[in-house]
This record gives sequence, C-alpha cells and structure tokens, in this order.
Amino acid sequence: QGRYQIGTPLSEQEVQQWNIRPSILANGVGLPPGQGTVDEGARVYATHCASCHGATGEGGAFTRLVSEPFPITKDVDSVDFAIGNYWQYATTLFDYTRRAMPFATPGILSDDEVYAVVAYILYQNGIIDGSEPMNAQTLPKVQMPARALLELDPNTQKRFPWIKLP
Amino acid sequence: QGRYQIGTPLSEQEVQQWNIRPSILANGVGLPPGQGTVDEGARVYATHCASCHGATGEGGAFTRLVSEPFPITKDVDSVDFAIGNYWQYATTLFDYTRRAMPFATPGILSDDEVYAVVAYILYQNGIIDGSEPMNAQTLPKVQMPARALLELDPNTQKRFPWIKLP
Amino acid sequence: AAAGAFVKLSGGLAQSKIPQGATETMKVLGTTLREYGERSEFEKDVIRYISPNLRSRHTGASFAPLEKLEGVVTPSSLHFERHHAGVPNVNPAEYRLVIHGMVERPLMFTLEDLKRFPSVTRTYFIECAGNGQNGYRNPPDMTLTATRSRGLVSNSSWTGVPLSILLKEAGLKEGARWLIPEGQDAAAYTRSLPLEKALDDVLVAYAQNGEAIRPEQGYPVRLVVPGWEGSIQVKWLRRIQVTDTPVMSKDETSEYTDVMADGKIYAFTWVMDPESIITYPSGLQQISRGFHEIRGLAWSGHGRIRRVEVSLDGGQTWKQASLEPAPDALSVVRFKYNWVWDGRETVIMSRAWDEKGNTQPTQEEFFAKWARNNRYHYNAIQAWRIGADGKVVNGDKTLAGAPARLGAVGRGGCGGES
Amino acid sequence: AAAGAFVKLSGGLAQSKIPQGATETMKVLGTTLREYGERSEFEKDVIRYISPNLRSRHTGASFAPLEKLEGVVTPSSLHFERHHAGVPNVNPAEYRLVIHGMVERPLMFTLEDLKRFPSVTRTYFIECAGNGQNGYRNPPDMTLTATRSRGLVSNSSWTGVPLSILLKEAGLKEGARWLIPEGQDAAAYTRSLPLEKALDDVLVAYAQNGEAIRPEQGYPVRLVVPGWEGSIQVKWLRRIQVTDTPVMSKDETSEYTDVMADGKIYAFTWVMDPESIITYPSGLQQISRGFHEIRGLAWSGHGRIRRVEVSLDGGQTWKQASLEPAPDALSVVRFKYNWVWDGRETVIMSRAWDEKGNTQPTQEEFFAKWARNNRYHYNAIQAWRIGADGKVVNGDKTLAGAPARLGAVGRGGCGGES
Ligand code: HEC
Ligand code: HEC
Ligand SMILES: [Ca+2]
Ligand SMILES: [Ca+2]
Ligand SMILES: [Ca+2]
Ligand SMILES: [Ca+2]
Ligand SMILES: [Ca+2]
Ligand SMILES: [Ca+2]
Ligand SMILES: [Co+2]
Ligand SMILES: [Co+2]
Repeated sequence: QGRYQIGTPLSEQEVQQWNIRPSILANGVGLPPGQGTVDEGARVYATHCASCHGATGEGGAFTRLVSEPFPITKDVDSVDFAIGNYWQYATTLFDYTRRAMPFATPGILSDDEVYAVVAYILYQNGIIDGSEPMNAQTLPKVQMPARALLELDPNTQKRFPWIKLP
Repeated sequence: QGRYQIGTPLSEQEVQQWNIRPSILANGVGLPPGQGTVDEGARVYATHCASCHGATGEGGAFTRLVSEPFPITKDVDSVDFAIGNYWQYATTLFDYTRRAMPFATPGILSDDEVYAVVAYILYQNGIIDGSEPMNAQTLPKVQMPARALLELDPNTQKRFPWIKLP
Repeated sequence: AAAGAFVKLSGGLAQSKIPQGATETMKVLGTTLREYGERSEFEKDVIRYISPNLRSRHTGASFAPLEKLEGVVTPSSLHFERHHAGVPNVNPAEYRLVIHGMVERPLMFTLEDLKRFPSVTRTYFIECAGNGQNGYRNPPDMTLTATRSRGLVSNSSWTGVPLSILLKEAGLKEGARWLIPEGQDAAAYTRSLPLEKALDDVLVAYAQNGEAIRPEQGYPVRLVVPGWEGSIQVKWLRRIQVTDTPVMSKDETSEYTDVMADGKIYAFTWVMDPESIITYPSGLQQISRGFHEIRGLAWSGHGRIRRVEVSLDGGQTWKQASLEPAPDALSVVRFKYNWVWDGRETVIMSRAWDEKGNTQPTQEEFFAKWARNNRYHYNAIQAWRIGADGKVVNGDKTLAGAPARLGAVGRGGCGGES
Repeated sequence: AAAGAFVKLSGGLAQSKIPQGATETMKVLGTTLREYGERSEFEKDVIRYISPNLRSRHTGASFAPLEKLEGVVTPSSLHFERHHAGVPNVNPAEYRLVIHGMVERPLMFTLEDLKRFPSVTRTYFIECAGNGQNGYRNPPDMTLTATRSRGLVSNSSWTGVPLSILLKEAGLKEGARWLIPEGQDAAAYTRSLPLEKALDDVLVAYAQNGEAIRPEQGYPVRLVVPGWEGSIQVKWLRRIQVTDTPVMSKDETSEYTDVMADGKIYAFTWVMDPESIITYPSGLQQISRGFHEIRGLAWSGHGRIRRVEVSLDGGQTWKQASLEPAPDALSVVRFKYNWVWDGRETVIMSRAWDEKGNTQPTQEEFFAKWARNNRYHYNAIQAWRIGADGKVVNGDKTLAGAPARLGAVGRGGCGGES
C-alpha cells in the first residue's frame, strides 16, 4: 500500500467492472472483440443516427458526419470540418461513438454495432471501400486523410520533447 | 466641489429631508422640540409597547425594559441586563425608541409620544420621579446608574488618546 | 446532521466495491446550460445554523457552517448573518448615501456614483463580537460543533470605494472626530466610528466575492471596517453624519459593551482578538485510525496571523501548523497539520498568534480578565476530545467555582441560543 | 440589457434628489434569518449569456457576465459553462474515482477518501480554448459586449488533493507517460494529459470557492490543470487510466486542434496565452464626461501577469495600469487605470504581459500565425470605441482581404454563437 493507506485496491476484474466505456488508444489498444460490415452499419445508422445526422450522414439537426474525402484547407469554414476532411484517427471514431453516441442514449450499441456504424461512416466518407469488416485488426490500419496535416504544437514539443503523435 | 466631482451636493434642508430618524448625541444634540409626561407615556406604552415588553415593562414576548434601579454586578446574568441596571445614557433611549420601536412599525410615534414613553420607562425603572416633563432640556440631564460602571476600553484609549466618553 | 448525531467522515470499504447507481448519469443527458447556477441537490444540508430557541427570526444570528467549508473565503450564501429587524429589500435605483454634518459640502451619492470612484478589493474577515458565546457555558455543551462554537465569523472579498475618498469629496470641517453611520433597515441601525479609522482603511463596499453584496450582508452598500467587530460595520448604509462626539447608540452601550471580571463595563472594544478553531476533526464528527490532515481557521483583528499551533495532547505540547494561503492582514487563514491517529483517546486544540504577538488565552486566562456574565469577545482556545471510538466532542474543561450558565446571552441577543 | 441597448452607467442628477421609495424599508421588518442566502431580486439580470442560436442547450457554452462583476473571483453561480451532454447529477455517496492502467495497485477512492489526503487550495483561472471566438468575425460585431468577447474565462479558488499524491499512492509503473481522465457525463468526456504536468501542479479538486464544486464545474470532483485550456480539465472525474500513449480522443483531434495560417493542424495546444479585456467601459455601456476608473481583467497560462498596459488613443501610446491583487500565478488579476474623459471620441484597449515575456498580438499579428478558420486560442487585443455621445462599441478594425465570417465555430461547438 501507499504512504497514506487511503483508498480501496481493486483487482483487474473490478477495474473492468468500473471501466464501462474503455478508451481506445490510437494504436488500437482497447478495441474489443467483434466486428461489423458497412451494410450492417447502414442499418445501425438508419435506426440510431439518421434522425440527428441526416439520412446518409450529410447533417441535419446536428453535425454532418460525411464530407469530401480530402483534408480541409485553411480556407474551409470550421462548420464544414467533418470526419472525412478533419478527423485524423479512425480509432477516435470507435472510441467516441461507443462513449458518447447516440447523443441521448449513449451505451446502447453493442460492440458489433459500433464496428458496423464506424465502417458505414468511413465508407460514406470515401475512406474505406467496405471490402473488409471492421474489427480490432482492420480499424487501426485505416488511414485518415487529415492525419497528414496534423503536427504536434511546436511549443508543446519544446516543453515535452518526448511526445510523438501516434 | 471635490477632486472627482462625483455626487450631488445637498442643501441643509435636503439633508433634513433625508435624515428621517436623526441621531441623538449623548450631549442632547439632535433632540427635537416637544415633550411628554410619565402619564402620557403610560398610555403610549400601553398602546404600542406592552404587547411585546409586558404590561409594565417587565418583559414578555421580548426584552424586559424595567429592572431594579441600581447597576448590574459582574454576577448578574446577561439576560437580566436592562435599562435601569445597564443602560448608561438616557439619550440612547430616545434615539433608539424613535429609530427602532415599535419593532414592526418603527417611525409611527410622534416626537411628543417618544418623549412621553421615554419618561414612562425611566420612571418605571426608578430613575426619574416624573415631576418634570421629558424634553430636550430635561432628558440629557438624566443620570443613568450604570454610567458609573462605564469606562473606555483601555486598549482603545491607548490607540485613540483623544477619546473621552460623554 | 442533527445535534447529537455523529458524522462519520473517513469512509472505509464500501460493502460492494462498485456502487450500483454510479454509472446512471452516463446513460442520460444532464441538465442544460443555464443562466444562473445552483449547487447540487446533494449539498442541501450545508446550511447556516439558526438556534431553535430564538423568539423571532427577525432579530438574531445565523452561523456559517465552518466544518463543511474549505479554503478561506466563505460562500456568500453561507456567510453568517446578524441583524436586528430583518434584512431590508433595498431597491438599488432608489438607493442613496448621504454624507453630512461637519462637512464643507453635504453630498448624496447614487450606487453608480459610488462605483465610479477608484475601487479597492480586499479580503477581510467579519466577525460578530458575540462569536464564541457558547464558550461561556459551564459545564461545556457536549453537542457543540465548530459551527456553533465559532460560526459567527466569515471571510469575503470586498470591493468598494475607500471612505476616505468620499469624506475628502465632501470636505471635512475642523473639529470633526466621529462618524455616525446609519442603516436602511427597520432598526435604522447606528453606531459611532472614529474618523481616524475611517481615514485609514474603511471601505464603502458594494461588492462581495465578485458580485453585488448579498442582502444579508448589506445590499447594496455597507461599511467594511477591517479587523473590528462586525456590529460596527453598518449594513444597508444610507447616511453618515460627521460629528465631534459619539452618539452612544443602543448597540454601543446596552449591547457590545463588555463586563469585566472586576465589574467594570468597557465601551468601544472594537478590535477582534486572535482566534482559531479546528474544523476537522471537530465536534460531532467521527474519524478512523490513520492519516488525517487537521484543518482549521485562524484570524486576528490586529493584523496578519503569524503562526498557528496545534496540540495533540490536551495542551501539553504544541506543534506549528502550516498556513494557507500566505496570511493576508485582517483575513482568515487556513491552518493544517498532518497527523496519524493511533486510535487512542486524546484532546486536540489550536491557538493562533498574530503579528503583534497576541495569542489566544486558555479559558481560565480569559475569565481572569472578563466577567462570566459578559457576552462578547470570547476567544479562548477551543478543545476537541477524540474518543477511542473516533467520536469527537467538545474538549473544554468544566471550570471549577464558575456559575453554571446555560447560555451566554439574553434572548434575542447576538449569537444567542438561549 | 438586450443586445443593442446601451447601459448608462454613470448616473447624473436624479430628477428629484430624494427618491420617493428610498425609506420604505425602514418602516417594515425585512426578511428573516435564513439557512441559505440568495442574491437580491434586483440582481436578477446578472446572468450568464447563452447564445440564442444554439441548436441544443445540452451541448454548448454559457458566458460569465464579466462587465457586471468586481474583483477577480467569479461567483460560482456565474462561472462560465461548457459541456457536451448536459450536466450530470452525480450522487456523492455513489461517487468513486478509479486510477488504473500502468500502476502497481489500481485504487478506488470515495469522495471522503479524497478529502482525507493533504489538501491544497489555490486560485486558478479556467478558460475555454474557444474564448474570444467572436474576435474572428469580420467586419467586427458592433453589438459585442465584454461578456461575449471574453466571457469563457472564470477564476475560482479550488481545493483538492494533488494528483501526484494519488498517483504515488497507486504506484506508477515504468514507462507510464500519459493519463487518460474520463468524466461521468453522458459523453464520458475524455482527454490525454502528460504525466509530467500531472506530477507538477494538477489538482483533483472537490471544492470551489469554499464549498462543494458546482454541478456545472464538475461536482463532486474534477481535474484542475492550471494554465491549460479548460477542455482538458475533465469534470465529473470518475476514472484515470495511466498509459504510455495518448488516446487521441475526439476532443483532442477533431476539436481543440488549431488550424494555422499555413494550413497545418496543431495538436495539443494546451497553454493559454496571455489575455486581457477592459470590462469598464466596454461594449454597449455608456459613460459621461469626467473621471472614470478603467477596469479590466488579465490572465496568462504561462505564469504571473507582470504588467497590463492601457491605450487611450487607439494603440498609439500605452500607459501602465495598476494591478490588484498582487498577481498570483495562473490566476486572473484586475487592472485599473484612472482616466478623465474629455468627451471626445476615442478607442481604448488593453494588453497583458506575463512573466515569461509573452504579450497579446494585434489582430493582424494573430492572423499572420493562425488561420482565419481556426476556432481556438484567439487572444488578440480587444478595442472599444467610445463615441462623442459616450456610447461604447466594439473598436476592432475591419480586416482587409479577410473572408467575412459570421461566426467562428460550427454549430454546437465551444462558445459557438452561430
Ligand atoms: C439525438 C441526436 C443524436 C443522435 C441520435 C446521434 N447523434 Fe451523433 N451527435 C449529436 C450531437 C448533438 C453531437 C455534438 C456533440 C457535442 O457537442 O459534443 C454529435 C456528434 C457526433 C459525432 C462527432 C461529429 C464531429 O465531427 O464533431 C459523431 C461522430 C457522431 N455524433 C456519431 C453518431 C452516431 C454514429 C450515431 C448513432 C449511433 C449518432 N451520432 C446519433 C447528436 C446525435
Ligand atoms: C412587536 C414587538 C415589539 C413592540 C410592539 C415593541 N418592541 Fe421594543 N423590542 C422588541 C424586540 C424584538 C427588541 C429587540 C430588538 C433587537 O434584537 O435588536 C426590542 C427592544 C427594545 C428595547 C431595547 C431593550 C434592551 O435592553 O435591549 C427598547 C428600549 C424597546 N424595545 C422599547 C420599546 C418601546 C418604547 C416600544 C413601544 C413604543 C416597543 N419597544 C415596542 C419588540 C417590540
Ligand atoms: Ca432563462
Ligand atoms: Ca439588550
Ligand atoms: Ca473572536
Ligand atoms: Ca429551513
Ligand atoms: Ca466537430
Ligand atoms: Ca485566451
Ligand atoms: Co466590542
Ligand atoms: Co488548444
């Protein structure tokens, strides 16, 4: 035990019990078993997402999820930033969808459904061709176009020389 | 005008308009014209005060206004502190009554009525004999028994050598 | 917690490690953005203490819940209250302050006028001279909490215009010595204040902790008289008369005068002597063995707190506590001391020292100077007894030969609980 | 006051010198003692600003009403808000914080556990990285107020346990580099925080301005990450995972990254650059000739504010303002400058300098580095134009050749008003 002996030690299993929306690191660590296809994703999307984000991700009451499949330029208005042109990591899409969507009822999707809807959104953005199902192996390999624009803030790099963006 | 030229200058008459409950200094400065007798005071007291302070000032729902006519000792419980045994200035009684009593409807008494009820309370406490009406001349001359106990706090005297209690 | 109920503060293992409802908030949208925030519904027991024995809530005091607060600034909603005829509901558009009497130019200021002057923001404690009255009880009250022991003190950041500026704007006449401030409450509360103090550091304050002063603290304008008893810091300030003599008002003669051990009555005891109180662990709390950060508050009307000492053995030995933040003059400071409780019964206490070398007396020392029927300026050391079961109660001694007193104050009086 | 309505702040002579209702409160008893205070009913217009254009109040921001506040500590009820799925209503009895991942001993803490550790109280500003977004508008928004210009900053006294203590209690494993804190809101909000910063000065805070943290600010427990953008200071903190790599969460990749003038996107722009804003006189206020104390706020994520300068002639000459209180590191300071306005039209502005020598850019300098479609870290000088009629409006210049932008942010985004 530590110096103060305050707090309750947890077993790894108890930690998992608490960790109901585990973080997905950019290297794929944390991705669960399971998988989903673009077609399955289209059905998940229609059921759970379309009411807010538009029939095919073009946006509606809330943010658009689909854009042209090349990164933004400095002249694109920020309202037009979206997954296809601004998001830099495909893993983020899994992490965020499972953690926070659907907006009013987060946590209701199965891991398979999350894989599927992620596949669907990436497909709609023209980033994957849908030939492979999305799973713990395939997702971390997806390259996002905007990743090429991303750099570590140079001031941050100066202060933390060891930081490397995934 | 002053340096900042902020604020509205008032005439002496406008000050009086604002000064609806003027302070009565311990030397009697501020006492208004008018007067009242113990008998008149008994009637004022019965009408406006007795419901809270008892039929003859012995206390009721609220503080007693009458006590034995000699000052407290260090062994008297503070709940027993009252006008006759603790108050040090008769002018305070006029100032306070006009300013703050009757508790729920302060300001309703005429100056004559205040003089009268002050006379009545002082009489009840055995401090005056009621032979003279209370007015701006007689009130400041009334000696309160507890005045003999009052001294300026010695630490205050050290810091403000010029202070003299009235 | 109700009086007599002990509050267990150091939670051990939960029965089930993962509480059932802990993740419910992650499944539903929370409260929307709102224009004015409120505290959590789960904090509704953090309230000021009002004695159930008061005859009227239109005159009396409510106590700040010291042992439930952190840091040094008292949340405005929990700042102690003391008033004599209820809290007036002053309309700021109709608010005026008039300075008159021995001045060259009687002046009337609107609230906006006051805000235009150069402003000053300072953190000062305000303490009722009656704070600590429960310390007069003999034998000690075993249901005492830190709140009821010393909750008539609070600490705020005050913003206002120095009174000296307003007085210069009006122009002081030769011979002016005293100020008589008056409140806009139904009691038209009034006191006497020496001009010297006003010219030194008194503020005509219109803000408290960043926003308008709260109604209970004098909205829209009050005097802040740093380091002096709260009762002279007139609230709802409407009028200041400049004079050559004090008024000897009801509240500086029949109240807020001090009965001394020799039977004399002292007038104008203005400065608040040094004081401290351990807020954790304190009366009616319950602790378990192991590490605890002893926490408390200290302040002095004489200036900065220099040092706070803690005793863990009933006053035999004293250790120096750390202070946070670096003490400001006339402001509350928090003291802390790291302690590992071995589970044995003991008595803990604290005492503050200020920069003028003043400290707190023991109860015996206090009553050697002040009468046992006095009502004000009690600042003796407060002790807490920790039982072998971890329960904390009043640790003050029963004083031999002292009259038994149930309450220290007349009904309706300041801080009165009788 | 509604947008577009000018607020006359320096009241001249009242029509009748003595207002009719001024003495009404002296005739009736006021409000009784109460357990929890509230502000005056006359202050109900002092509220946070929420854009009428938001699509949902379950995600977005509300702005602190800077020009209506005094001193430097933001009243908790008026602290700016930013959240992504509403404010969760966390039950403190069921609250737990779990530290796991690359640690020797995964540990779970109750709220009472956290309070037992050595505590620290410090005053720090928290600022949304999106603060100042209205500065991206071109031509400038002539209805801008200080609130809408910079109201996504607030300053509080935070009490908590240093995160370093908790991490040592759990024991860090070799190779640990990052922390991934997670919130207990419906968005399970998450970010990456380098361990070095956490070991330096990050607090696991449970109190704000003396009482429990307010729901909007993370009740019962949040991270306070001094000087860094607000979005990394995770609220309703339930879990901290220790890792060797960052998570690259949605809010540190698709939001809170910065588009630069050269088209690059910068990640992990954490430190908040120096900033200042004149709050009096400011947009939509109205002043009259004569004396005014120019007042404003300044802060920097790099450390202490060293100096604030004020220009009264549109930036040609600069004068040093006075600072109050003595600046604390990573905390808001108030600046003041005494000014007698001669009634002629002019433009006033302020700029802050911090102890590292950083200052605020002009708009032109800012946009030489950052893209005009960026959303974060705008800290250019804010100017206010005072007309000959005393009316104050946005004094920023229209930038030549810059694209017209109505709002700086996508719908639902941080600080968004579009
Ligand atoms: C009830 C409305 C609603 C539903 C249903 C909904 N969302 Fe959302 N979504 C939102 C809102 C609102 C936001 C913005 C949240 C914020 O402000 O942080 C959002 C944001 C997102 C984002 C981030 C977009 C960006 O670029 O910032 C993604 C990705 C997303 N949603 C995916 C989904 C998916 C997948 C589903 C279905 C499984 C879904 N949403 C269902 C309302 C909804
Ligand atoms: C509705 C109840 C009520 C009425 C009627 C009332 N009083 Fe009072 N009186 C009080 C209360 C309550 C106090 C204590 C006020 C405080 O706490 O400051 C008090 C205090 C006093 C005191 C101070 C006593 C002391 O020793 O502290 C005097 C003197 C007094 N009243 C005189 C009067 C007179 C004279 C009248 C009638 C003209 C009057 N009162 C009518 C309730 C009342
Ligand atoms: Ca509303
Ligand atoms: Ca009395
Ligand atoms: Ca005291
Ligand atoms: Ca109640
Ligand atoms: Ca977005
Ligand atoms: Ca900024
Ligand atoms: Co006193
Ligand atoms: Co940033």
